[in-house]
Amino acid sequence: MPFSISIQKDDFDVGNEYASLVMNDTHAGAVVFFVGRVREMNQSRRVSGLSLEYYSGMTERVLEQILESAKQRWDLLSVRIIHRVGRLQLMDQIVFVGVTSKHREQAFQAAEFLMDFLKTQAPFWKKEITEEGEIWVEANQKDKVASERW
Amino acid sequence: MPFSISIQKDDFDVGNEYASLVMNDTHAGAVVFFVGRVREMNQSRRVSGLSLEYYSGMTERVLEQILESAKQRWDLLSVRIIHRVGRLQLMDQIVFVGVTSKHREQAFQAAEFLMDFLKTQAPFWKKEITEEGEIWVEANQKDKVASERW
Amino acid sequence: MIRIIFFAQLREQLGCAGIEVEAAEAKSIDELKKYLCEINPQWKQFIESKKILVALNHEYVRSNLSLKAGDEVAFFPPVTGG
Amino acid sequence: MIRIIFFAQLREQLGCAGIEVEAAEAKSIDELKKYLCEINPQWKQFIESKKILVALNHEYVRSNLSLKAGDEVAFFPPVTGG
Repeated sequence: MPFSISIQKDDFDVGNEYASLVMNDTHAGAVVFFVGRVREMNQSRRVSGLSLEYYSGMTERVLEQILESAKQRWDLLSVRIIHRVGRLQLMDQIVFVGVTSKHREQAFQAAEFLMDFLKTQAPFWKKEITEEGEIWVEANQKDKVASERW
Repeated sequence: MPFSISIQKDDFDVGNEYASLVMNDTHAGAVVFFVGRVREMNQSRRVSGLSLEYYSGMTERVLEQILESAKQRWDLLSVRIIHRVGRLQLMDQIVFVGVTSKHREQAFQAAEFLMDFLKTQAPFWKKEITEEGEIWVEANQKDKVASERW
Repeated sequence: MIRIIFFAQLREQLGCAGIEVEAAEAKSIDELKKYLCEINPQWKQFIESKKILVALNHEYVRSNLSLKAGDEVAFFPPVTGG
Repeated sequence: MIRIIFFAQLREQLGCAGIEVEAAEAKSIDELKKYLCEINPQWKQFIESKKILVALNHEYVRSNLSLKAGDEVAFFPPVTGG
């Protein structure tokens, strides 16, 4: 599966995902990937976990559209996008974006592009579990700006 | 070892390197890494392998200087740089650069910066094993331009 | 019928995950919003917030598209995945 | 003595991986280059190529630094790692 998207409750294994992306590919000179994890402090709140919600049907569709745009802009050999949903704990993996290309600048740009649009377009919503209770995360202006540069 | 550099003949395991980079780190919200591999076609030559030479003593020092610059420019939690030397085969892994940070834009930028300077500053030389014989790789103008944007 | 769904904090603010509306009651997105606010006046401040995004049949909509029976319309706050 | 080393295609072109030079023979990088080309005239086209990089004691040098006994000077082509 050179291009694939998963939305899943289960964790993923970065080593396995990497191995699948490059397996038997003699042209993939460059592999870039990004992993997003649940971190302890967000906007000065202490986070112990997250609850992640999505819009089944639309989220997959938006991710496919973002992937399609990336394939049109860059010469990509394989792309893997995984986004977890449901309840996550501190340090859990949230998202994986892996890209292979012949050349590193294409792989880097495509991975950043995919993350920027995933963040601003794909219907996922995070609720943080904090000491002060459960708090819906507010959309980040910085992410919006990042997605507008493409 | 939050910041480390290796020059080695042996292969590396991407899953293990990733695990070491994030282990017990509750702040590492973003992990970006790059893997460079021996690919089949380079400038229309069919490559079956590479021979990689370096300048023991200087290469380590240059990589440390590049790493130090990256740490000064971005808020990085850990960095791992591995570069292989000696004889490599098609599809073998050549280089690994892994970066963790709180935020993805910092991790992406630092990883690209490290690769751009590794390519243009670190004393490594590649000789391609091709059908037409062994050919020293010529330095790439594109890499030079990429390193000049920082 | 048109299927209406709400996500994340909007769902919690409205106290409602989704409802069905007769296609005759809402021939467009704007009419649908108006209708929802009429039947639940306390929804008005949330539904009419400039931040709220709207999707019709899994596609973002930014204009007043017309609706028909069988459509699915979703209202949700800015997205925060990744 | 000053230790001189050559890498990659330059080493192959010169047919030499490294030599030692009396410190008295080369008080600077420029003097060293001149000396090397005098003792091996066939090296001149390679050593004096604008592309060739020079390092003194593991640091790139772009000017005519002075040399002393115990120094290590390396000449090599543009790097191609990564």
